[in-house]
Amino acid sequence: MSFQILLNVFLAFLWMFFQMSFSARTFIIGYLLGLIVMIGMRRFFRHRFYLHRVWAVIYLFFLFLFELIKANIDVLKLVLRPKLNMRPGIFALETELKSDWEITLLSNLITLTPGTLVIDVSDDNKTLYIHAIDIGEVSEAVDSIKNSFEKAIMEVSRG
Amino acid sequence: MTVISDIIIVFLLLAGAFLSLVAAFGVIRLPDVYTRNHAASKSATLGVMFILLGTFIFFLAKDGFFSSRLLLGIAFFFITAPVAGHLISRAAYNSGVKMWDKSVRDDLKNKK
Amino acid sequence: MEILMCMIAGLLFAAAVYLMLSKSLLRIIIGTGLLSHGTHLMLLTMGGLKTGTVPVLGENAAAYTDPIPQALILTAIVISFGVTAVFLVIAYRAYQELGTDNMDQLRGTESDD
Amino acid sequence: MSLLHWAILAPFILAAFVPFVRKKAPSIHTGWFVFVLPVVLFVSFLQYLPVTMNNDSVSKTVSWIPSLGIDFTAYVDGLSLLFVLLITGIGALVVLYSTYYLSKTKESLQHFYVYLLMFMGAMLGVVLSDNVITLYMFWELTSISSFLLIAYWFDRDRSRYGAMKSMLITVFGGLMMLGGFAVLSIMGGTFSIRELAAQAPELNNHPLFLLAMILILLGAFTKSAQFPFYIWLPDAMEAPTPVSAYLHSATMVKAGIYLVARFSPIFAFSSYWFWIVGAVGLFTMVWASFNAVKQTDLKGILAFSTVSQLGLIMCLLGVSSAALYFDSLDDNLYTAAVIAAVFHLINHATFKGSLFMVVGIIDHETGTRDIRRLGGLMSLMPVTFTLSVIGAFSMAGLPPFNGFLSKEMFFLSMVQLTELNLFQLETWGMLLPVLAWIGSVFTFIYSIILVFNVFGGKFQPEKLEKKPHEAPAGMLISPIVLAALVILFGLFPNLLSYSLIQPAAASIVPSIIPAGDQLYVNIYFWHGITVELLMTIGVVAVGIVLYKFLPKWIGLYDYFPGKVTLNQFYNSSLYVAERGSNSLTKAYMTGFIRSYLVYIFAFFIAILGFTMWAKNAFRFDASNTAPIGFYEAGLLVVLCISIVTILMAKSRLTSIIALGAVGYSVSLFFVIFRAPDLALTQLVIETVSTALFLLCFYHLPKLYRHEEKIGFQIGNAIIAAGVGIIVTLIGISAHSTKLFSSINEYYIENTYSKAGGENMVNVILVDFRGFDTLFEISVLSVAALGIYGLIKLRMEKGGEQHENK
Amino acid sequence: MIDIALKLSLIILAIAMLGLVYRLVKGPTTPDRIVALDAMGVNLVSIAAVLSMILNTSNFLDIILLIAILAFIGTVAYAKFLEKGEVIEYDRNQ
Amino acid sequence: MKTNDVIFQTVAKVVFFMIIFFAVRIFFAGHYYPGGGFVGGLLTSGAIVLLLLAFDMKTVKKGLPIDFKCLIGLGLLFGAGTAAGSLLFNVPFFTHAYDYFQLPLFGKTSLHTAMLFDLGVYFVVIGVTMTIIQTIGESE
Amino acid sequence: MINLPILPILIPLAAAIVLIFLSKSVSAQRIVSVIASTATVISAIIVMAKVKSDGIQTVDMGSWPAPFGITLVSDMLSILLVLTASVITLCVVLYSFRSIGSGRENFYYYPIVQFLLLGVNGSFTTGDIFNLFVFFEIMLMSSYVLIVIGGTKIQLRESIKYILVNVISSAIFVIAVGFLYSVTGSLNMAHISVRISEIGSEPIITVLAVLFLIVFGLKGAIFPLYFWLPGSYAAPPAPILALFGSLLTKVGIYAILRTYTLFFYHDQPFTHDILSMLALLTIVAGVIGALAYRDVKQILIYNIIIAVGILLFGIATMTEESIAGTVFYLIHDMIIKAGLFLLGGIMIYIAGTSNLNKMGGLIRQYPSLGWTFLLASFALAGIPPLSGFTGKLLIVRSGFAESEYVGSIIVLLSSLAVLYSVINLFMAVFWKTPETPLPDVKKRTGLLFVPAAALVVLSVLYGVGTEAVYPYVMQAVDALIQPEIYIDAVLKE
Repeated sequence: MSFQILLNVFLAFLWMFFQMSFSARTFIIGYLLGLIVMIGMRRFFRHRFYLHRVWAVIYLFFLFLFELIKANIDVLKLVLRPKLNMRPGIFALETELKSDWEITLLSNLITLTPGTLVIDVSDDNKTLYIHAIDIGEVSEAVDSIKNSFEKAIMEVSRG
Repeated sequence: MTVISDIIIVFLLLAGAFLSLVAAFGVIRLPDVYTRNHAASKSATLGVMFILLGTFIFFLAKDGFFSSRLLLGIAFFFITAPVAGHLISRAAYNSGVKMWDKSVRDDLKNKK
Repeated sequence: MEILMCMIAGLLFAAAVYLMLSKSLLRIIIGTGLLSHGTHLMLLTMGGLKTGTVPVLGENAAAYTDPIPQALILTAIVISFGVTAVFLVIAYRAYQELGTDNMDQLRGTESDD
Repeated sequence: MSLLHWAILAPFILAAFVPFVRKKAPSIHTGWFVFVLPVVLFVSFLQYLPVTMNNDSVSKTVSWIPSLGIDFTAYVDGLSLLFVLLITGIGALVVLYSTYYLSKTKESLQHFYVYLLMFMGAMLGVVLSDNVITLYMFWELTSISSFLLIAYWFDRDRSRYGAMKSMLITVFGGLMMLGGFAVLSIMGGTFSIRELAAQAPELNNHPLFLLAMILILLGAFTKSAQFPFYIWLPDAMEAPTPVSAYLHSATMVKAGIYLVARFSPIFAFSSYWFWIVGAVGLFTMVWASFNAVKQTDLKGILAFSTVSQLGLIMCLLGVSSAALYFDSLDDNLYTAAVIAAVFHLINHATFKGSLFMVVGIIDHETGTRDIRRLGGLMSLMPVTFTLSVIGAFSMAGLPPFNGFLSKEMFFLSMVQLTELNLFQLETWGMLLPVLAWIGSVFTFIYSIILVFNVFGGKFQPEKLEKKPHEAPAGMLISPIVLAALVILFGLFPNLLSYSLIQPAAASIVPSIIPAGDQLYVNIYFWHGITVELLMTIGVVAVGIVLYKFLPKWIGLYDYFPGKVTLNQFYNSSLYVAERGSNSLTKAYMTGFIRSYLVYIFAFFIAILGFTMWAKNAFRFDASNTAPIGFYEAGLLVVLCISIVTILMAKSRLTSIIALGAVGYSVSLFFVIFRAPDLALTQLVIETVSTALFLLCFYHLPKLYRHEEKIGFQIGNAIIAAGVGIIVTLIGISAHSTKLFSSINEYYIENTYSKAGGENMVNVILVDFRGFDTLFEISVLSVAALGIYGLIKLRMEKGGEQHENK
Repeated sequence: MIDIALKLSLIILAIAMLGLVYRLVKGPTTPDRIVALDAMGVNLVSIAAVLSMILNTSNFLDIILLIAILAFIGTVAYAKFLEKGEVIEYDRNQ
Repeated sequence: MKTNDVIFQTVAKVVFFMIIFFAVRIFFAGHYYPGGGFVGGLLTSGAIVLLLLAFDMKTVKKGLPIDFKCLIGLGLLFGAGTAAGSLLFNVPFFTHAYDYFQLPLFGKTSLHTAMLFDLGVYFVVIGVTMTIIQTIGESE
Repeated sequence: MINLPILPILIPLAAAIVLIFLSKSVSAQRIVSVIASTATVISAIIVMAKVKSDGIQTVDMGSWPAPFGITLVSDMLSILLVLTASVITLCVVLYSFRSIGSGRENFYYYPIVQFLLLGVNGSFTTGDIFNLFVFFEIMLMSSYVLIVIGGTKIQLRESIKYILVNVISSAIFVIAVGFLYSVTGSLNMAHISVRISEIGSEPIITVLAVLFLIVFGLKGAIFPLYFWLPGSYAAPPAPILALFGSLLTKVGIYAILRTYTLFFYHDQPFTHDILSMLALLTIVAGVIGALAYRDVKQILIYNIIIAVGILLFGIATMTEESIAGTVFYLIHDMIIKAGLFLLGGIMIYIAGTSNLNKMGGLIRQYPSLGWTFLLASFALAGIPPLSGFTGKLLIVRSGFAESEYVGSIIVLLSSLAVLYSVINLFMAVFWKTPETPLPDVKKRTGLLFVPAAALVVLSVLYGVGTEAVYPYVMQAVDALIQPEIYIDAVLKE
């Protein structure tokens, strides 16, 4: 992937040389042109084209934003409800994600989503301990996290 | 243009302020530090992001001033707020703060 | 506002003095912190408040706030930071060596050594 | 530099070589090298005799600090010359005597002679200086050399005690004298004695006149051991005997006499002068002679006798001011007092010098000076006995010795005073001769004791440390010379009259001598049966009777309680000074920082409050102020809450957090008051400080309030409130009196055009006032280096602490 | 309209701030205070943003980011202090 | 006690660069906008502190092998040197000079000796704060 | 070279920077320190010659004209004090080689000494009231570090008090500057003087005068504000104590002298009465303290307070003569105090204690030390022709001339007390038979003794050569008595 980006940058510079103009604008134009050329040539690359990953990131971001807003509404409801009827607790979540990046991303997302907050990570980076504000449906929560976030992140990193 | 931007700004501002208030309310009302942390790390973060966005638009609309620092600020909150929440909760847990007595489960107790 | 700020500075001074007169070293150091806040606010007040815009050119303003007190305060802030740091470390070391932060036990007259 | 100056400096120069000589030639007694100098000086100063006999004077000036009018002016007139000859003459004899008295192997002679030469030079300086400042300089130098000489055997506690005592008292006098000189110089505009004397009439009417006189007299009285300052002299007898003979009877103590004589032309018109000098002198004479009788130490007797004799001379000088009221010289009886004073001065030097040396011999040969252990030495030490008889009888005022003559003149002057209608003498006049007579009776008694208790009576060898025998010849030379002089002057007083006494007296009372005229001095041995002769006879008669019945009335002294003596006063005042200041200091230097802060803040409140009140400085002008917005108000609330939290906090974390809250509120104030740079800096600094607090105070114990009592807290609160109010009031007043426009206009105009920046605050910081910033970061650097050293360097655990105990 | 909204939001924020101050003072545990403090930092950012709009100057925008950074570092430091008793470890693997 | 700080460490790495960039910006903007060497320096050391928090002293020392005490000296040298440069031109101490230059990539830029001075401040501040923090941190 | 007056400040700064880099090598630090201190002395001499020939030298920092930028003003008073301070520092640095210990040497002792000198010289030279604060702070910060460096128990304990008091005084200083700025709208001292003289005596100015008196009095250790001094100064080792005793309080006095002659002279009946009253109380307090202790350091320290009182009295009298006396005495006191403290340090080093009751008998093994100390004692007491005399004479004389009889006599008597205390010290240390006999082996004190003795010799020369110094002092006095000279030189009107 880094090779692809480097190539793209190189193309952008090439464009700048051709244009004999060294402003940022020329660079951006060159970059976009390079991108287009590279999209056209994408089957020649051994890995998947990196724009795919960019798309995955954007997807993740919106997913995230959406979850965040949902989380806020939840908290809102919870806080404004006259009576506190909730059952908080900590549950463990096994994750398939490996690298530091992925785990960080996942736990950040978890923390920002409804009713969950990562408290600790096991030393072997395999288990996340999550505090849930209402632990009623743990399996449900685990499933939703596994389905949405973990997958989206894998999409970004493994792609 | 100005009207639209004004409306957006006002909305963002009020929403942000409201969220902050909710966060504060949560911090006051919720029973233990973990639950409070939920309120703080979610609502407050979103609230401030709204307000920053509003400010960003404000200056963009008024002066045409593209404040990268505000965007940077939003991103910064996005990245750091959950980490801060996480660290606080962990610290609380490790320093032995009890959970609310109605809490039902604690998997962390038998952490490997 | 200036009158009010003078009072606030005075309040900070009073609180600082009160803390300094107490026996706990930590309270004394906190007192010095309050003291420097008080001086800075007082200095700012002396320059006149809100008489213009931020002293940065290009704000198409007719009048600017007096920049001199601000510059002076900046210097003073930095210096008092240095002093506070040294003071803190000395307190910390003193506690290590002498085993107390009670000023009464830190007396020691000049003659005994 | 004239010869005169070299003469004054010669002793100092020689002194510099003494240690060298002592080292290079240890086998020869250093005294011999030193001996040359006074002899040479004596001879060379004799050349001035013709000058002074003509009532002329010589003066040579070397500038020292001309800008301040301080010059080194050497001035020889009759009075100075008299003293110079005394100093060098007796000096030569004393040095000669000391070569035998001090062992060249056991004693550290280099010190002795250095001090002695220093003294000699200083004394010459005193009597030859015309400038009061140089006079003062040499004056103090005599005190110092006397101090060093008294403490010559510094291992002895008594030596150090005596040295300190003499130093304290004489330096005290010297300082007062300096004050007097300063006042005189203000009055007369000059430091020169002659120029001052020339303005005597104007000075007499000056409001500061009395002050100057008293201050100068204090100097004279302390130096000359007058009542009540005489107490140092008996203790000064711890010095080696040659020193006692030289400094403490013949020369140094006469410096006070010299001073009084020297300043007579300026002060003597005043009745204060007459009474103060006369009365103090007379009283000293009586008191000291009375006390001398009870002494058991030979040198003690001599010390008191010296005091008494000095009192006598002082008294004569005082009463001589009466002479100034009579214009005509011929029938002016009162010049007799002056002449008597000068004459007795010489006489005293001779007989007392010889007596001291005799005592030194006795001490040297018997190992004691206690008259209770001595006795019957007449046969063992015949020469010494003869010498002591001559000296003591002269002292007692018996013919045919010189003391008789001057004593007669003293009586004469006293009797004459009773006939005077001046200075309220008609009421108090009779006291003078009576007291003089009483004093003389005691003088007679102790003189007799001196001779007969030592040389007469029973020989008690068991009480002596060594077997006494006659002193070596060399040691006897000096006393013999002096004793010879005693007789010589007694028989031929007019040897001195024209050469020394008359010029000296003329310098003391110049105003009564008309231009071109001279004071004529003629001293007769026989006046016929006069009052004074009768008085002398009475003295002898009563004296002998009292001496015979001495054991009967010696108990009288017990009625003078020991606790109230001046010595006790001196000791206890020193004790009180040390103890008292110690306990006083302990009382306020508590070591509690709180006490110091309370003093400081109390002073702050008191003096500023007083100033505000006295100057009516409070101003209130709210016209030029900004309105109070609601965010400011809110912020103020936050600030106040935080402050209260700090004050009330029970845990350290709470206090630290609350302090942080105050800091952040302040930075919000900076935002509101349009100071972005400040806000930025304050925010960061506040955070870092808070972090530092946490870092350091993790290691400290829990914040507990140390059981502060409520009274303690209220006291603190009152002081705190006071400080706060004062600061507020001054702040408001200062803000309400903006008298000038600020210089900030310049910055606003030039920030862009000349400094090439837009952010004024930053431009001020790095450019307009960048100099501040350079040193501000230096402060930070020092702080950092200091913290580094502070934490890393722990000296008490390792070595390197030789100085830190 | 904006003016009113600004003032209104400022008031709301101030109320929120006071609430947090309550939590800060009340505690009861130190982590509670840290939570409150963290939220206060975030709130402070909002206030600064609103203030810079009220004062109509972009000069304070730096402060916003600054506060955010400091609040983060501060929170982290507090948390670590609470958890480990020291803020900076010399060697965490010991 | 030992904890697994993987989340914190990862984020700290990112945030570190953000803060550093921000600090540099604040530093360079000083002459024209609020900021300057002082705040810039403090922020930079804030970034380093963040690393210290997330990792430990040993790691950070390995990663940033700087003797901060020498950095203080260096900063002072910059500060005093800039000021003393005016001695060479025989103008009063501390006289600054500036001019506008056309630079590639940056465009029209003013180069100002005051910037050098500010750089000195920047270094000193970093040196000071880091010296203090390191020293206290090591004092255990 | 128009930048001459900056040199005595710049050289120590440069030296300090170099020394920071050299922290590993003690010998290199020593060499650099000596070279730098010598260079500072030389530069000060050059500036002095320049001031003598061409009048007051000013440098407008950054070429900004006078009331706007910071102006350094080397008038004769400043440069005389700068020279004295530099000489003293040179001697102290030399003295430190053998006494301060390699621990401190490795931990930035030398650079901090240079910073201290820089602060002192700067305080003497600056013509800007806020800049004065900054220089005060650098001086104080160095002194905080010096007082505590080594970290012994007593040092730690006393430094807390020292810092606390100075923090308070700095705070008051800042607000006082703020008030002054509010009233006069300027920071340049000459400019302030011009502006104040335009309005004459305004009550608030008097209040500010008193406020500044408190600020400087805390530094200068005048009567009710000196309590912190004896304890704090007793803590550090001798060379540091010498620096403190000779320089720090004098900076406070200098500041009082400068401000009270330059701009706070409009309400003399009030302010100077307060001054003279405080002066006399200071003397009395110092005397009481000097008599109270039997400890080398304490006795010498209380003598500082006595000297402060005398100087203050000279300022309070405020005539040409008294100011001349004050200047004379100020320089004298700096030199002789440094010398005495260094000598005292040697004595403590030899005896291993500073308690007089435990000392004694040093004269036999260390005669030159003893006599030098005695000479210094006499100089301290103001015995002519040694250095203290001229100043004291002028002060006393002008005191009498201004009808301050009691004050003058107290000043005179204080000399007696000074003499008593130091002679007592001398006798106890050198003459008294010690309780435990001294070891036969003589400690090597040569390198310690030379710089100390050099200071004493300097003091003697200063006293004897008063005439040579006189024109310099009078030039200093002229600028003090006639502020116009100073103002004209600064504002170049």
